[in-house]
Amino acid sequence: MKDDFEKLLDQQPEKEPEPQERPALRDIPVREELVPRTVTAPDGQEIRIDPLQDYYCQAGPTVQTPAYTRIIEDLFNWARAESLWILGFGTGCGAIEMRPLMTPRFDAYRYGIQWRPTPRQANLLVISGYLSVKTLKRAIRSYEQMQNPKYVVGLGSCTINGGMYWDSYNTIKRLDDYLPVDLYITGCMPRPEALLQGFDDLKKLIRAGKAEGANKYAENFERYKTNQKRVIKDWDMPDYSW
Amino acid sequence: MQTLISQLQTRFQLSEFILQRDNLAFVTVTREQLRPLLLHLRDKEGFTHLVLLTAVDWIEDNIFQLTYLLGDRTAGCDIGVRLMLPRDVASMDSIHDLWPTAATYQRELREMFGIDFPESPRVDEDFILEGWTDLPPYRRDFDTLKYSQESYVDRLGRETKDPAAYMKLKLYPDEDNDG
Amino acid sequence: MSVRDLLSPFIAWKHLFREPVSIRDPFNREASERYRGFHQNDVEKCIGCGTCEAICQNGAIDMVIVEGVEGIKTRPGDSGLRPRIDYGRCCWCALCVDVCMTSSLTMSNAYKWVENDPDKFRYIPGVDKKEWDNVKQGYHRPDGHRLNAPERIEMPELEPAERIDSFVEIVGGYSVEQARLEADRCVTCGICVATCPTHMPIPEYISAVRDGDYERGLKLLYDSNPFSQICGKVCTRRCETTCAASHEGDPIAIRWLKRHITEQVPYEKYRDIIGGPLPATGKKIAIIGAGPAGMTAAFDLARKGHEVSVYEARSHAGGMTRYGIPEYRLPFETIQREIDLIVSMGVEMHYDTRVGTDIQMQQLQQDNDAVLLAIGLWLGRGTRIPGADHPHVYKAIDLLRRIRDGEQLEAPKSMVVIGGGNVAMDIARSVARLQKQQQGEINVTLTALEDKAHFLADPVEIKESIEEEINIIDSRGPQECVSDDQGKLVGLRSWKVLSIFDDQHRFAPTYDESDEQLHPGEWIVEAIGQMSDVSLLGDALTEKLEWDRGRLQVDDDGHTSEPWLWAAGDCVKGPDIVSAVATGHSVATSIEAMFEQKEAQNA
Amino acid sequence: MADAEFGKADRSQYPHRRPDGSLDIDLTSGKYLKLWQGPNHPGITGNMSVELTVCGDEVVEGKTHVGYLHRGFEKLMERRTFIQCFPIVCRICVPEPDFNEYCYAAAVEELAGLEIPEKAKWIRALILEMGRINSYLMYLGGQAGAFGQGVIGQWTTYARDLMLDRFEELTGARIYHMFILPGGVRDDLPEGFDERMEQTLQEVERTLDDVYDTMFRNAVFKKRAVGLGYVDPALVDEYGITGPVARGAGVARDVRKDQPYLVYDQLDFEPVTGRESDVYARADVRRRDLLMSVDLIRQILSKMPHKGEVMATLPNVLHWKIPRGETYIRGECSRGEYGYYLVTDGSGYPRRVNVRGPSYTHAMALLEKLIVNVNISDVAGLMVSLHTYPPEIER
Repeated sequence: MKDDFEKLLDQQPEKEPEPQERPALRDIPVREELVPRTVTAPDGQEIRIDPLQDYYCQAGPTVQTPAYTRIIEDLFNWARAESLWILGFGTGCGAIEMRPLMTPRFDAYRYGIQWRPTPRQANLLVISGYLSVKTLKRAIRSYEQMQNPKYVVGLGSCTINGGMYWDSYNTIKRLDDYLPVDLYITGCMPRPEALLQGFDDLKKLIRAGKAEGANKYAENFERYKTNQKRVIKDWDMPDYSW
Repeated sequence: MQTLISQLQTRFQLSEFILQRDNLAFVTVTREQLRPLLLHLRDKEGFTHLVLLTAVDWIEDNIFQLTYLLGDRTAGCDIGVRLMLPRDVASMDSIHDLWPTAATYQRELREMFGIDFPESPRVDEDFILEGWTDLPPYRRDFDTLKYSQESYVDRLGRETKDPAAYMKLKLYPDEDNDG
Repeated sequence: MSVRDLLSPFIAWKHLFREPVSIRDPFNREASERYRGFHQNDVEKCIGCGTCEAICQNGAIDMVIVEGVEGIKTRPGDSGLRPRIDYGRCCWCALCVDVCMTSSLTMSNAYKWVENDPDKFRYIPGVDKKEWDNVKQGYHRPDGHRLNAPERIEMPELEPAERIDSFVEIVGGYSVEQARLEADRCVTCGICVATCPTHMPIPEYISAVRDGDYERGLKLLYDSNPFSQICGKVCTRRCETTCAASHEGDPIAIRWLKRHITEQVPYEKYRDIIGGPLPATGKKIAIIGAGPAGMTAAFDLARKGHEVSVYEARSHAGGMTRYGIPEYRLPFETIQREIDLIVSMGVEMHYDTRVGTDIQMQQLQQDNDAVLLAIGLWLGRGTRIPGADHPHVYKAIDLLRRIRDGEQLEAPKSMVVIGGGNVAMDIARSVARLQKQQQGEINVTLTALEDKAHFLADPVEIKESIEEEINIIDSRGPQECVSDDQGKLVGLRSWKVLSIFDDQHRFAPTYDESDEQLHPGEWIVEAIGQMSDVSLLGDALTEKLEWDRGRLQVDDDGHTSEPWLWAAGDCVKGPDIVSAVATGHSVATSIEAMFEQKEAQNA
Repeated sequence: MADAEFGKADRSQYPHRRPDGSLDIDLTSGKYLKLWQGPNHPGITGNMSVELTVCGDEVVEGKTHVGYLHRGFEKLMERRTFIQCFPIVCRICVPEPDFNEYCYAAAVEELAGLEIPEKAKWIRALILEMGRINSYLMYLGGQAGAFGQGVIGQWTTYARDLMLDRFEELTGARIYHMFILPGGVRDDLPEGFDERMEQTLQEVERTLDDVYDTMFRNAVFKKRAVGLGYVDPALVDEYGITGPVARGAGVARDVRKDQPYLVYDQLDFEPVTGRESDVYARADVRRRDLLMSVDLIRQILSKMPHKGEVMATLPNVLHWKIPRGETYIRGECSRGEYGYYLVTDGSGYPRRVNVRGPSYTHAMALLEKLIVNVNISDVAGLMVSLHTYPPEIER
């Protein structure tokens, strides 16, 4: 049996099933505020704006190469590992165990882990459980707005294979189809101790230079976008904005 | 509760009522009776609290059942007013002017069941779903497992065996095992 | 707003002097005693019934093949599969633990598992080694917390005092409500199906009982067993010994539920539900012996449209069910209903026709496309101890037949039965009834080589025998049938058995000769086994056929070394009604396949 | 409110109302700004968002957007058997999952005609009160945090975690306990539970003393919370307001008293009410309600029968069918009336389950009403004071 199973795994890249497009039963109207329009400035100048475009930061992601010497890269990785700043985006129920983690009982701060309220300051996105399609859209944007180097941790069984919402019409099943995941912590939901263990393992990965999720995302950008757009039917945002 | 029901029955000619327990009853009304009955219950009988408004899809009978659950919090009893709506012309009068919160329930019913409530505020706006293009998901003819399998990819490597079939295959390999 | 409001918050400063509340080493903190952590499975205890898979609302459990691991093998009562859990699905609700039929599945209090490969979160507890395999703490199903009823619904039965003086059927049958409750206990795992020789669709017909859809149930029964009414009463029910529910409670009363279905459908409707025969094919088959095997084959072949003739030496059909099983277990009426149904499929019956005497084997071979030998085991084996040739030393099978044939036997004052199988119980209890009717006193002694725990008889039979005042003496080796000076039989002399088998598991009993007893009896009945009477074959054919230690050698389908001759039933499989049915089916399939093959060659 | 005038927008800039009641907001005019608060925002309760239209730093219109946590529970339950629904319901409300378990179990028991053992009722009540304490502790941290007092959350989360330890030893899980199932509860109290519970309760009380001094008697908190988010008692019925929000407005409504369930008729308590009906009053009602729960737990532990079954005999759950019927079960959770409307059709699956969470009315219609004319910085505090958990809105 083990052999069969391994065979199946080997076949995975080629056997990746293509989900068939379901015919749309209704059109999604473009929201009013997203329609391109002309605005008259107080001085009378007319400005044409397209809200779907982000004119300043729309360039695609790039692969970040390691520093030119090993020792510098190790130093960087050490620094990265010791300052895991989590984006305070509670995407699902797992977020509830974040609060004990960040308060005195478990005190993640002593391990260099803390919450940040904005993607710009964070380098770790924790997907705390299931992702509804509506949140997936926000999670993608939040992830893209985070600065490199950045990491994604999938928390709970929902991120691995759909968890208990495996038959729900509104939640994704495999997080790695849509975002590059560096680490998974199983549990429903994982206890704070398991989260700490996960972050500790992530640190080790970062130090070893193996947490290359962001680069994977840049390299396979097209694939990720295709997957994302397949489930997010009303894609009304730039393809990438940072 | 019993006296209230009999009063209501004489007043509104209600066809059917079920006393589920001492403090909860369900009555079935017609479309015309609904509004006067709700008003009467709210203003005269003390059922001032709209507990919930929801629908049940009886697809076999081609009916949507709307349930307006009203509560009398001082007397501690509830009455569920049920209304049967044909499934193919699913449209009902809004009651958001009686209870402003009803607008939220009606928005949800519009989105999840496809039952229209003309004139209800923001009833056509997206409420829970976003970019939904399929059947309203709470309808019984919408198959969530199928949708999920077609839209979101499962992890590979899962395979299971039926104990009965596997045992027959293993213990009686020569027998006809297609059954 | 006051000064107090400005100063009061500074109370927070007192926390400067408190002990820190942080857990010093959060990485090694143990979860509570009851914590529902990662799964453990005692694979030796697990039977792979898949009930955990059935209850899992997350589709997290797969039943996978783990052959080759020590202790796990596909065998009756164990599917050889084990649950594999996908931790990308599990929600740790422990319903699988609560429902586990053997309590093999439990949970440890381990909770940490981090991976960067998401495909690694699938494992077979107990087989894939994990560090929490031997953790003692964690969730185990609490006492008394059951998700299904462990106890069987009592079957209404006659009390010993009511039944002992008559041959009226003991068992009453379930009421609809009782049957529904009993059927409700079944977890639909299906590990019984493979154990049943004829693979009856047990979970399906039990679910028909649950739904109250008896016509569906009857159709399922007769598709796999034309002796369903009889099996519903006297089946040896191997299924119940492997039932998943038997590990932590009583097995499901599968036999009684089968009986319940046959009782609920009006007999007039049977034939319509089962369906009549296909158009005639012109093929002819002769079947020797109208017992379960022969009649099953007749039923199958007649339904296919073939012309079937059954030759029966006695005056009634049913074989051992008719002449070997006492009436208090199986009334004549049940047998007759079963036979009538089979005959109604277009089977031609020749009663009182003994092959070899009234009609010759060669004749059958010439007139038919195939011949089936289903002659059963009608010769009782003897002990060959001194004095066993006394006229009042009988073979159980002969006595039973005489009783069932309606002969007015005069029961002896006392009787000794040798043997611990079902036949021994049957004759002991039948004679006990005669004694009660004729003399008002029961005096029957039953001796056997085995100790009580290893009797071959059904435990229910033993229990009921004791209730009926049969004196059962175990571990006795018969030595002599003792007669007095007038030649009148006085009893059986026996020694205490020390062991039955030798080191090589060969039959070689040893005795304690100092422990000698005389069991008084005017009659002694030997019930130690039966064999076939193959004299009907004739010398030439006997010579041609292949034999294996006195038994006719057949292949898996019942085909003998002669292309036109099949054999089925007790004479090839040993005494068991449901096995006889199974061989009847396989012979019918084999004959049918032969016809098809011939047709294909001719075409 | 004179000192609060600072920073107020120029009233002449305000949009006027159209005859149908909606606001005439011309976004291109430059007077208004549309601001999304959430879903990724620290000042939001859970994963939801409010679409604010502001004029200056004052909100002129707010619209609640939910659905970020929608998993379709009500649909999923329609394809799960009655026992299979039991693990899934608790996920509807993370901080206080037990109410889902209780309401669902009670609804199933009522329709299936199942009587549960006496002791199971006491254990259920115990669990519900423990959950209420957890939820309130979390709320207090959130309410203080919304006004910038981070330290309260540090203390209350610690106290809550001690209570989670009690949950863990009783139920075998920290967050999703999955302990109350149709027919009773999984297991009896563990050995020595009472003493450990008493220690935890004392720690909770100690924490609350500190919270009282640093939060409720704090000039900053008072200044921000008093007068904010006034709910007219007349709105209580109109907007379906329940729980502490209604009690903060002086409407003494508590399901535990109005329609006693489980063993609440054998316990001695009075609903806690406030008067001012603002954020401060609601916070205070919750604080006192929390103390009442502490007292209730002590009562439950002392009055609970020592011996007895905790689980009724269930039919085989794998094919458990429940006759056709419908019912509604409610309970008083920390946010208000929690209810399950269950419809069965004689099959092995629920026909329809509708979950009525108190946030459904509080965070939608009520919040949209209260949010008008509130300063942007107070929006978070206002939302928290309605004690919103988005999953029970969208489920």
